[in-house]
Amino acid sequence: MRKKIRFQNTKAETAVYFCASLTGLLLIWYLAVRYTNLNKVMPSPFEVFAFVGSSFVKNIGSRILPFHILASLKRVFVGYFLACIIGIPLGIIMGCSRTGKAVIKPIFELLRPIPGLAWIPLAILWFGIGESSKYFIICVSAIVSIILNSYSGASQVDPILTGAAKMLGARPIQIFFYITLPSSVPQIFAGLQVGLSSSWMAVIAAEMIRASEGAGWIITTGMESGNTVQILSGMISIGLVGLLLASLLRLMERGLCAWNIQGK
Amino acid sequence: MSKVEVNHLTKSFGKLKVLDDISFQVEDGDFLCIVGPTGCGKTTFLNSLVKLYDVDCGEILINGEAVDLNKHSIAYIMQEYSTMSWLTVRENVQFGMKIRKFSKKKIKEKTQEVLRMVGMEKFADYYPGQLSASMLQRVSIARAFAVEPDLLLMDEPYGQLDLELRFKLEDELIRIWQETKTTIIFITHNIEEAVYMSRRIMVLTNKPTKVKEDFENPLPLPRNVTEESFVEMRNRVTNLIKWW
Amino acid sequence: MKEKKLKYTLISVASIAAFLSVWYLVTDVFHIFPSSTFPSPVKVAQAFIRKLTVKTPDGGTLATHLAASLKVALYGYLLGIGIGVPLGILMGWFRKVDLIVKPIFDLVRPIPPVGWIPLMILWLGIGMRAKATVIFVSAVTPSIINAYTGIKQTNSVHIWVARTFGAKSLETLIKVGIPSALPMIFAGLKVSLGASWMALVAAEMLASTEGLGYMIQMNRMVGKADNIMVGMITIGLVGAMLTWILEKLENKLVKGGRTK
Amino acid sequence: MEHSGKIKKDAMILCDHVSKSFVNGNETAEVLKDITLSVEENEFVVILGPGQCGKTTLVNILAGLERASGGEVTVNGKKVTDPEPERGVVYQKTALFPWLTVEGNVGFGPKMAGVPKKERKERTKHYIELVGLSGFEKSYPIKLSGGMRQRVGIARAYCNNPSVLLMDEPFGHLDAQTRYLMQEEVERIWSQDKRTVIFVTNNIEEAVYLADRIVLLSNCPTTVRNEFKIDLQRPRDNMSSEFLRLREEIGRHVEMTR
Repeated sequence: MRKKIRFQNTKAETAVYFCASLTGLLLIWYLAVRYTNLNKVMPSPFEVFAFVGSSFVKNIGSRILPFHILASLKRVFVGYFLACIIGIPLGIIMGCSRTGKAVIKPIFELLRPIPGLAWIPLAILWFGIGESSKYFIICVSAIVSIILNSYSGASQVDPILTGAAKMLGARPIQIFFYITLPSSVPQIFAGLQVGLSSSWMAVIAAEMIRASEGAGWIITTGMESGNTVQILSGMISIGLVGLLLASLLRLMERGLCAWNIQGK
Repeated sequence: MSKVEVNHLTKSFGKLKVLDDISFQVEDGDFLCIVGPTGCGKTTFLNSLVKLYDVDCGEILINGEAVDLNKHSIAYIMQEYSTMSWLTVRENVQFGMKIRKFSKKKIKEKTQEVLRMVGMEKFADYYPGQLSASMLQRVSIARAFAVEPDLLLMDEPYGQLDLELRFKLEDELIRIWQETKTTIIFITHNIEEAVYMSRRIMVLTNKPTKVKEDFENPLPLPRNVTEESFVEMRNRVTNLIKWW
Repeated sequence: MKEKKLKYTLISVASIAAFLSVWYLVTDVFHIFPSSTFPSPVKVAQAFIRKLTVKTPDGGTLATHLAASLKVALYGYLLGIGIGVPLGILMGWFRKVDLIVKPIFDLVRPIPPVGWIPLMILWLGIGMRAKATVIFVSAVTPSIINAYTGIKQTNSVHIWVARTFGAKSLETLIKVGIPSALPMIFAGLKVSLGASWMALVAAEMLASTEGLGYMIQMNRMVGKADNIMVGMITIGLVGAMLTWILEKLENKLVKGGRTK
Repeated sequence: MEHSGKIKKDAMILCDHVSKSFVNGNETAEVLKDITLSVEENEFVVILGPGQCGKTTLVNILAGLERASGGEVTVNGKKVTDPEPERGVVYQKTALFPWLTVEGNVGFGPKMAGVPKKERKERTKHYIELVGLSGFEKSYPIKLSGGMRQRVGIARAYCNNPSVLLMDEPFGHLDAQTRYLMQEEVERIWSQDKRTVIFVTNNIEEAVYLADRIVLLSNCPTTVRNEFKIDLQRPRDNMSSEFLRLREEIGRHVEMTR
């Protein structure tokens, strides 16, 4: 795309605005709590930050905050990993072989519209309230977008490229490994990105329904005890960890798909 | 119809100076072809002409006044296909006239006229997605002429087309130009195209771009690509550019 | 080519039939799983019919739950896209709005909609307002992102064409910006719909007295797996139907064969 | 200068009454009516034809990617049915593998054939130098200009050591100036490393500049209209009067004269 008419705003300007609106937001929050009756319902920002800070040392429930986050992360990674090992091959098989697609796609289309979280009651019934039901819920929530993107990646390989590979003497097996797989990597990563954010949401929901520790547990117990400070700090840490996970995955993608990035 | 004057036009992106003190004049109804090596800022030059880029210094006057997109009627045909895929051919052609706030009756008449001019009446209700590259380029030309522009800017509009289509569209443009007497500034890489169509040729240097040479093209229309005088003019321009 | 197509449709039909028959064999014929936790398709069908009229055990027929869910979901969804799409468009077009609003939006965005439920319940109780707010939050984010990206991806050649015809910034936005962003906006509407439907189920499971989410949660308490499945299938079906309606709308509105 | 009619049996490439028509729904569209031509070993033949007249279909048939409806194609004595490394193709859209570096692309053919690493490295290095891209081995196609991508395409085809090179309008998308440069490049590369070449284009100037012999195709459905022997001394100067006279004469035969 041609360069914008006006100069692209420099990095510095965006950073300045970011800090300005961040401090503005905190200021409004602080003033509103201090001078209006909002404080019955809402803690001041400093209380929240103090609580988050102290919870690195003081326990929430039976453990400190980082432990809760780690518990949630463990669940996410088990469920997400499961979704990847099952979802990516399924998607690629559907994308590459017509019979594979004819067999798998109808069943996938049947189960696809059911939201991941709707599986929670059944999961608890099947696997009890322990860890395995959470792994199941996370896997189900993430697998849909992983399958979909792997499928579209594998099925939309540029025919000119497969033609060129054939011309250079590549046999069908080689075409699969050297053409189909590499060219669908960016699309698979798109699926992984969406899958990761759905997993992070699913673990919070699962923990809110029934758990003894974890990020979701923090905000639910906060709700039950009416402790808004705990809820807000729980939400902030959930948000930060979610952001961290997404950017980690983006870093991995930049490493693997260096060939896909424009720029000189 | 309009006379274009450019005095000491200078433009740079950050430290990189792209246009360096360019001054020239285009008479009313003239057909000026601008030729230059790839990447010598021809497109930047055209964009600066119509204030799409803000210029470091220098002034651009049309009929004596500073360029103002609302007052002066200018049309711009670019190399990339600029037809809007969500509008039918008819709506694309009317796009400029609606912005210029032409009367309903005039829009209806003008649309019919320009579509006939480029031979696209049959495709009036098609969407760009259904048309070939040369048809799309014809739609942009029709859209440009519909607003009866004082000044028509064309940035290598036939760069991507097949040889035979390019010949046809060049002849068509000359015919329309003779009919409407619009002032045309036409940018191209292709020296043969410039010598074939222009009444005046301007050769630009490499970056930072200066006007190397600006001279009349006396060859009578219609021109024959193989005539001795044509080949001689073509050699002259090629030696001026020397980009390889 | 014709027989090839027929062959693949046959395989698809066969695979669905196999899926159902395996499910049936595993449950009713070989009793590998107790039917209370894993009912057979037949039992689920019976439960479906029964649930149409019977209120127990969750205090409402399928229709009343569905109506309650739809009301809340559409209320929150329409509010979410009604605010999200225009805000995304303005953020994408005007740099000033982008610089001010985007940072706040980027702060709030990483918190999954489900994370808002406890706060909303504490503030707004377990009534309709809390659930509608949660759904609003889950609908607004994708619509802002897609409208913003759609406008940012407007082809600058089209903007230049409009500008040279003398169109001012606002007129260019309306005549070029929005139409070329439409496919992306509709993609956003679909994502918002999915997110809202998901958030609704979660909100109803956590604190509600009616709705499909509440229904499957209650049935879990009493161990009625067949009702849970009925609830899940209904949620899936209605979700798919809403998406289908959105696609029909898109085909009509997005002209020039450019649907995403 | 006229169409020779008879074809020599022992030629490197032989097209014997090749025809091709596409069936969609109930009507059939005939693209190639009757193509009969022969190409000697290490001869540079240019197939010249107007816009859409099945030139790419002909290339695909010669390459073995598509089957002819009628007639027969033999290369090097063997009947052509499937793609073989013996025939290299250079595409208009370059068809480079975006995820492989220049080195990866050029060395792709030998890698598929299982050529040992050391020899493969040498061959790749040799052909990258031949097309003048040394120093760009590690860059990705997305970062290369149009002209450079075409050079990689040519190097990739050469590196697979084909006996026949099929070039399907390789410079169609390049701007006029890069096009002149690339024509000179092909001339230089071909004279250093001779192969039998079939070069397809719709540009008369390009044809006269590169060809030993030009085969002129008619509009759809395509047949061979006539052939022109170009015995100008190489490398040719497209400004010389002899060159322009030839170009004008061929131009008259092509339907699209001015």
